[in-house]
Amino acid sequence: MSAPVLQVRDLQVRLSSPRGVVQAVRGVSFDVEAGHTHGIVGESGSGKTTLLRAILGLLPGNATAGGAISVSGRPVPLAGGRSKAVEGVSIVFQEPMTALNPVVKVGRQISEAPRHRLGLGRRAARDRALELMRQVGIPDPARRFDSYPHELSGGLSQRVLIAIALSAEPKIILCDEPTTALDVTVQDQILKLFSRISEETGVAIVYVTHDLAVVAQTCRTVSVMYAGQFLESGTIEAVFGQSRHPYTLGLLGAVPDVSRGRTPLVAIPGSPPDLVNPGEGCPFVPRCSYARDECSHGVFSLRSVNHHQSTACIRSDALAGAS
Amino acid sequence: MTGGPILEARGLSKAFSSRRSVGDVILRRPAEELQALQDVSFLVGRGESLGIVGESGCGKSTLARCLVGLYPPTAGQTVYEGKEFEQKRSFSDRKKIQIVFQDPYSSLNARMTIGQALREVLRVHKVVASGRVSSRAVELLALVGLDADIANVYPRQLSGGQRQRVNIARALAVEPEVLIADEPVSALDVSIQATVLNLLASLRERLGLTLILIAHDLSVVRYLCDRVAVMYMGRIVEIASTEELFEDPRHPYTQALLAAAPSLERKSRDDARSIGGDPPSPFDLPSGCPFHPRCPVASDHCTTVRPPLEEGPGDSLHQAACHYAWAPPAPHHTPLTRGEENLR
Amino acid sequence: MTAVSRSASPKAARGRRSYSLVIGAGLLGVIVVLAILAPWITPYDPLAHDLESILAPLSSDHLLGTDHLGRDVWTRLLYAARLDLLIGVGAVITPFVTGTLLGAVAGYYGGRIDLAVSAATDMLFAFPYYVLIIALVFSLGPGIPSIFIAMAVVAWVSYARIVRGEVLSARGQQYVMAAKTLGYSDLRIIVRHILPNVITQPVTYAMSDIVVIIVGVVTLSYLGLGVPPPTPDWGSMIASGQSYLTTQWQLSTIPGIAVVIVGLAFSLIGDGLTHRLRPE
Amino acid sequence: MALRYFLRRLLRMIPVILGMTIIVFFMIHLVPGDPARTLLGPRAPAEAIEAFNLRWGFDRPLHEQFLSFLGGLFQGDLGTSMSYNVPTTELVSGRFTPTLLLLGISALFAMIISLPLAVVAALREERTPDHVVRVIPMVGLGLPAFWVGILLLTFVALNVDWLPVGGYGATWPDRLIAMILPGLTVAIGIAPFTIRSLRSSLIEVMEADYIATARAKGLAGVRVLWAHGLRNAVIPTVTVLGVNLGWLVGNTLIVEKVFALPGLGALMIDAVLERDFAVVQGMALIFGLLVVLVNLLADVVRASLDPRVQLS
Repeated sequence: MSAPVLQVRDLQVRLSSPRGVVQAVRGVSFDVEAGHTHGIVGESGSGKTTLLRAILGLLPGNATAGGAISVSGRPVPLAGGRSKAVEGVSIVFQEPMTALNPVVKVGRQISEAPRHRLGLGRRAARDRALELMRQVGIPDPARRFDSYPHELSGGLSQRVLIAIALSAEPKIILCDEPTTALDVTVQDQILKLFSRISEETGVAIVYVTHDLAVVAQTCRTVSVMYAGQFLESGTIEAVFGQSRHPYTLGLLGAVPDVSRGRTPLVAIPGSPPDLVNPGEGCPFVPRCSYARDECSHGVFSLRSVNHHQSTACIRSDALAGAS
Repeated sequence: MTGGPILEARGLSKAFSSRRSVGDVILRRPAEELQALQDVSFLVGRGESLGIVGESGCGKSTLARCLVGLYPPTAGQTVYEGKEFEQKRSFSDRKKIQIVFQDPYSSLNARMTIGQALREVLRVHKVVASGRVSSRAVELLALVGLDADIANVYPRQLSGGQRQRVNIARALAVEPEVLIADEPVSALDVSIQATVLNLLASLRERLGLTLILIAHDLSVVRYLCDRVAVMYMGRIVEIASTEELFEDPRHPYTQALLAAAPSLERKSRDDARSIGGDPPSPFDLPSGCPFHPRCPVASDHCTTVRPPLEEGPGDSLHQAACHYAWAPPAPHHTPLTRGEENLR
Repeated sequence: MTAVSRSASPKAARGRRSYSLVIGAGLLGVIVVLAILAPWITPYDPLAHDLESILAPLSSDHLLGTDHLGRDVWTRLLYAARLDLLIGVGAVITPFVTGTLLGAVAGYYGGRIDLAVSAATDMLFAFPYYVLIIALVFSLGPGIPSIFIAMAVVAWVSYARIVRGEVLSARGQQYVMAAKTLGYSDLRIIVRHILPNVITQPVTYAMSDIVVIIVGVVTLSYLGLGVPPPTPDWGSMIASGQSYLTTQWQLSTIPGIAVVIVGLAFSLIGDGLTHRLRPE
Repeated sequence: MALRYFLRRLLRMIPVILGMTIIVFFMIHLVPGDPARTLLGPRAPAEAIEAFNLRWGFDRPLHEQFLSFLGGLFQGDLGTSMSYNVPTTELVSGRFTPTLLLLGISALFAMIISLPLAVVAALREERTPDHVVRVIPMVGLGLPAFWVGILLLTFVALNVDWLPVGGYGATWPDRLIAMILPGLTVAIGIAPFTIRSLRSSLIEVMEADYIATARAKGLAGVRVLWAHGLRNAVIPTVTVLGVNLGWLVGNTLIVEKVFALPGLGALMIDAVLERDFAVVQGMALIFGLLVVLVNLLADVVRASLDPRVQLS
């Protein structure tokens, strides 16, 4: 096993707000190796976006963070505010239209990092940009170089964004719901592009989404995030096939799937906890049908149940046969 | 189709034109036109649930808004129990079809409590005697599984799922026979979606509602609908019973949609059927079959002649608008050559 | 998206802005009380000449000195506040109502009505504010009624523009579409549903409009087109004090500062209201 | 593309200008009462009034008067001054330069004042510098331009040797120096709008995803702010400047009077005070046209900054 490019250890992020301190990320640890694609599944408010911002070194000014993040062995500064972006980490956002600067030609946006950070000359930077555009499947790059973002379709914009992400020669690309705003047929193309890129360049991908099916299609491993914590982690087959956490099981039973017909859906009752005063114990307790008294006390963190999988549920044995 | 037909779309078309400025009017410059909906026809049976799927910009929301009378169609009619609605729908006709919108956050008036919103509908339509308005409002809340004390609360104090229930309750307040749900769960968190979908299913059963479900998500339609229509660039390209459509799609676009839809269970992808390119601009539709620039089986014929929506042999309920839907292309058929753009 | 990280700032802002509402209202309250109680606060008559004490410096007798006719500046300042505030607040009402209604109708119905209202606002808006006001006052003749009419003719345009834009975007919102599908009448939709949701904008704009009107009245008076002398008004006070500015700095400076303080009070109130009235 | 956009904007101005002409004419003519009485005084003899009406065409029906006014306009005739008995156009010539110069310099000053303040406020949002900057527009809105002008004249110009106490120089360097205080006065009037707009759009822009994209590229903070932040934030401010041009130009009117600049504004105010009917009418129209033209300029600037504009 090669050394992981991304290591996150016991990451804690608190965001101050007038209501109190929001504990957005509560003790998250994981590794991603080069060439791997790791999925993080969570609902809105689960802390997944804050987690990505922390890895990028772009936490907002009202954040305080603890724990450690390192990229290729070098630590990422966690101090809140305007820490310089971590070299080697790129991001692809959900809305390609808002993630591209509307008044700058797309070619210039792609060649900017090669020119101003990697120190290439004007010509060389342009050539590099054209090469990247070809790599992400933008037809007729020389013509598209001078386009403005509003002249491109959603799919093409997302390709441009991926080219920008690649332009800084990253070790890791973070993807924040990169296909949620796209049509299904275009989403399919972009997902394939991600797999090709990770194969060709060996870049590691962290793919954050709420869509279980997308993760199942793209990732090798997955973590399920809830209330700022990872509740379950492991290979796709293990986590989605033999889940060992009631929340994962609940999600799997609550979303309709194209391949399944009318298998009745079972909704998860209740709603996620308030992260201002989350209290101790397992965060899923109020919504969990397996919960016992002991679930409401103590600290819950991932422990491995087998080679492929770890869970935060202390009653995972009871679930072994449930899925 | 369950029961007889209750609602029919008869050749519905809707074009939008851009706003014209004073200068444009003086110069007699025509507005730009966008054909959002073109010649859409279908029948919905009483108590049936029909799904309408397609990608963004395919005209499905425009269709919903034409059906409820929000937009007057540029051509065609909405026929209800055999009678055409008038262009400007009458007060009592408005009640018959109701709609639940996608965005639970903007579909409620932020300045009214939930109770005020519900009582307003009941009063305006005189659904119940004025003394019964408040208790009926509480009954409606109970119908969608909400507590009575929700009535005193403003929308901002509710979660997305709760708001969507309120929207459903408000739509049901006028006792419509047809309920249209326009992307009812796409703005909701995944763990909440099931509660709203299950609510729609159970209401349909309990109240004998006819349901038209608009969605971009095939899985939602498959879960809830008896029949499904697939739309592309303002037209219906295929319509069939849910089972038929998912098991034996005939239109290459439907096939591509199904192939592209991510699923938990299917790990190996059906690459042969997936398509490249983006949907064309609605201002500048391709000639012939609107799908031909992206279609893997298109021929020269498809670039000039638009295929009509035709029934399959022996199955009058399965219709597709493709020259090759029921008769595969001849062996010497050469697919269109096209640029790199469409291949990758 | 960044929901978690961003939820922090608007609420913080809300707390602080209520602060600005309190300060603004307090400031305005003090000014209004002083203006109302003017006859009891000062022993002088704002119009009475006192040739014994012309251009008197600040003293305990004359808090802010006297002007070139020996009138007590502090007294005139208070009486001017009565008039200028009354004109400012009074002149805002008619344009607020007409502009809001016209804008709402134009935005909601679109079509020809909208074309007409938009054309009118575009054309009136093209004239510089002071050019319009001055031309109108010129043809109506100087005086307070002319000022009222001129302000009403000019100011409705801003309200119509603001409300039209807001209504136009509200018309595309789903709560309005929902109201339409429920068969509500246009009147009900505009009055009960749209206006309560868009009224914040014209209301907060009215606060700054009051300031603009007061500054306008003061400017007209300075030019000799506004409040006719000897009625006390901040503008004519500044004008008459201008010649003595190098020796008696307070004559022109103090009335100007009064205008600025009133302006600040209304701006603070407007700023606070923006956030207090926001539905979410 | 740019040229077509410009031409289209130009075409769209025609009905606006026509409408403005109507407004100006009727604003002056629909006044209650008799202009001759207003002008000559209530005790003027009847013959004088009749002669006056004949001389200025007030005896003719209103629509005829309007048509002859319009006809005159097409021949470049703005009417004849009642006080000087010369064509208004003659009075106007030579008065454009000071006004345009003042406008340009004020717009420049407004940007110079606004830019650093807005940047400081936006980058320190909700902290002390921001609170201070946020109060500036609130104070600025209530500042009467003439009062600021008077104070600057008395307390600055009188104490600084090289600044003239009003008036307009004979040579270009003198003229530019003469514009400093008036320009500053007008700029203080417009700055509340631009500071507020620039601050809020900069805050919005700096929270946009594309700023995060730019940061994630590893670019230096200054480059992100300049190439990605300000370039976008300035666009709405140009619009705000354009929309508030009426305010800006209106302030020059007053400021020209205070600083004794021989510009269009001073001419109009003098005409008002002398009750010179025709000149007031002509000047109102000229000012309207001026605003429309400068607005067009603002639109062209915006179009050159924002590639999305030309589409709409």
